[in-house]
Amino acid sequence: MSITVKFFASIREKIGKAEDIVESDKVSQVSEVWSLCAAQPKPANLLAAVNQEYVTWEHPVRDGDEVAFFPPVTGG
Amino acid sequence: MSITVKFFASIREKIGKAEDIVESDKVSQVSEVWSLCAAQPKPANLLAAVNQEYVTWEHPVRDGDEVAFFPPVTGG
Amino acid sequence: MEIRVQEGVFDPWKELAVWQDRIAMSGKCGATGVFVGTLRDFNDGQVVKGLTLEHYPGMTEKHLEKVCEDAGTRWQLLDTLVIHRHGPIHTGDPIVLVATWAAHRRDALEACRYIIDELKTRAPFWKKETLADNGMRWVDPGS
Amino acid sequence: MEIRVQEGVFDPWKELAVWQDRIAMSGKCGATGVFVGTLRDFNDGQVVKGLTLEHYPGMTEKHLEKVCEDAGTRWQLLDTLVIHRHGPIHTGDPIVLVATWAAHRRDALEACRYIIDELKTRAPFWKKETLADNGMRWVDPGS
Repeated sequence: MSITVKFFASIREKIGKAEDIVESDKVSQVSEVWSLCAAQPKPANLLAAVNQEYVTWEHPVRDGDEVAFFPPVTGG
Repeated sequence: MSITVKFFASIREKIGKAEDIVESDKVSQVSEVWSLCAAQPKPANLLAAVNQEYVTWEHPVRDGDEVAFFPPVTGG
Repeated sequence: MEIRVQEGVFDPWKELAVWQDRIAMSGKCGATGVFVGTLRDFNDGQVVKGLTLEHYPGMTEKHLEKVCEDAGTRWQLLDTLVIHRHGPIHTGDPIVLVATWAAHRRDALEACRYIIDELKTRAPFWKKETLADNGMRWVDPGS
Repeated sequence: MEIRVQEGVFDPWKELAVWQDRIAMSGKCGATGVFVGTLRDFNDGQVVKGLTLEHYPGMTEKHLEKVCEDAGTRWQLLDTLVIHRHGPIHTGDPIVLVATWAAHRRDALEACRYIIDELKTRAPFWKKETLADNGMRWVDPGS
């Protein structure tokens, strides 16, 4: 299974990359995608999206999904 | 004593005049100014102002005052 | 703060562009709140061809100033602009403009809302509509 | 309804003039509510020289659309316009424009307030400020 992972803003800077491709059958939920890509504990206030919808940490992931991690938003 | 009296909008049309000058020592409050000028009962919702401030029906009037009568406002 | 009661048409967006440029220069402005009221062609069940706005010269300006000053004591504002027309008005034309400038959006938006709401209850203006059959009627304050 | 996320500067008043002319022609518009957010030169205790706005292309537009659609189910609106910049922004420049058109002022003003409030919590944008010493910091969502 293949998952595209995106990082934005301060999370992108902390992780040191903007995008990652996960090719693994061992990930079944968002939290496992983070652990695999980030190699560091989940920051406080981290937000996650799957296919551009906000999701919880336990949300399932499927082949072809786009998963994103970012800090609280500050637009407007 | 001399009081300038103004009428606006539907009240002006009902009374048939835009302005009146009351020269009388017999008026001491707004209601008496109305009775003297209008010669008809006070309409429901009639508003009154003395010197361009909203006042009650019993508000006193003095020499030189500007008294105005008008319906509820509909600006904006 | 500027209060303007005028008979002729005005272009709200041109007025705002000039004000915005001047206020933006200060670097203190983070939020602009605007309300523009325009004349619809339909009101209270009838087609409206036009409107004549009567006002009480002097009292109008005085009460608009008070409303804006009240807003300035309740919210942190950098500046306030109110333009209100009187006289004959065509459908589609702007009748009133309220604009507020502030550092933060809550102040700008709440003050703008407050000013237009208070203007509607406190400023001595009266609308007389011209209907499709050229009949005229005073606008009901409840409508 | 139009949602535009763009990198370059825009002139909110010119955009609004074009929309207003078009919408006024219908005769149905009685109220326009507008919010413009601009970049201040001071935030959270520090002088700000400029800003870079990062966003999540695709998700941003999707969520702005949802916010505007939600507003359209809660209030009676004739039209809605949202323009939001990304990329580098100078102090004094507009960052965001929200405009709502309606028959009545309550709908226009409440929907405008709702859209900017929801945009701030739901649209994936992130502000990074450049300070006086050229240091940079991500804006705290609480500030």
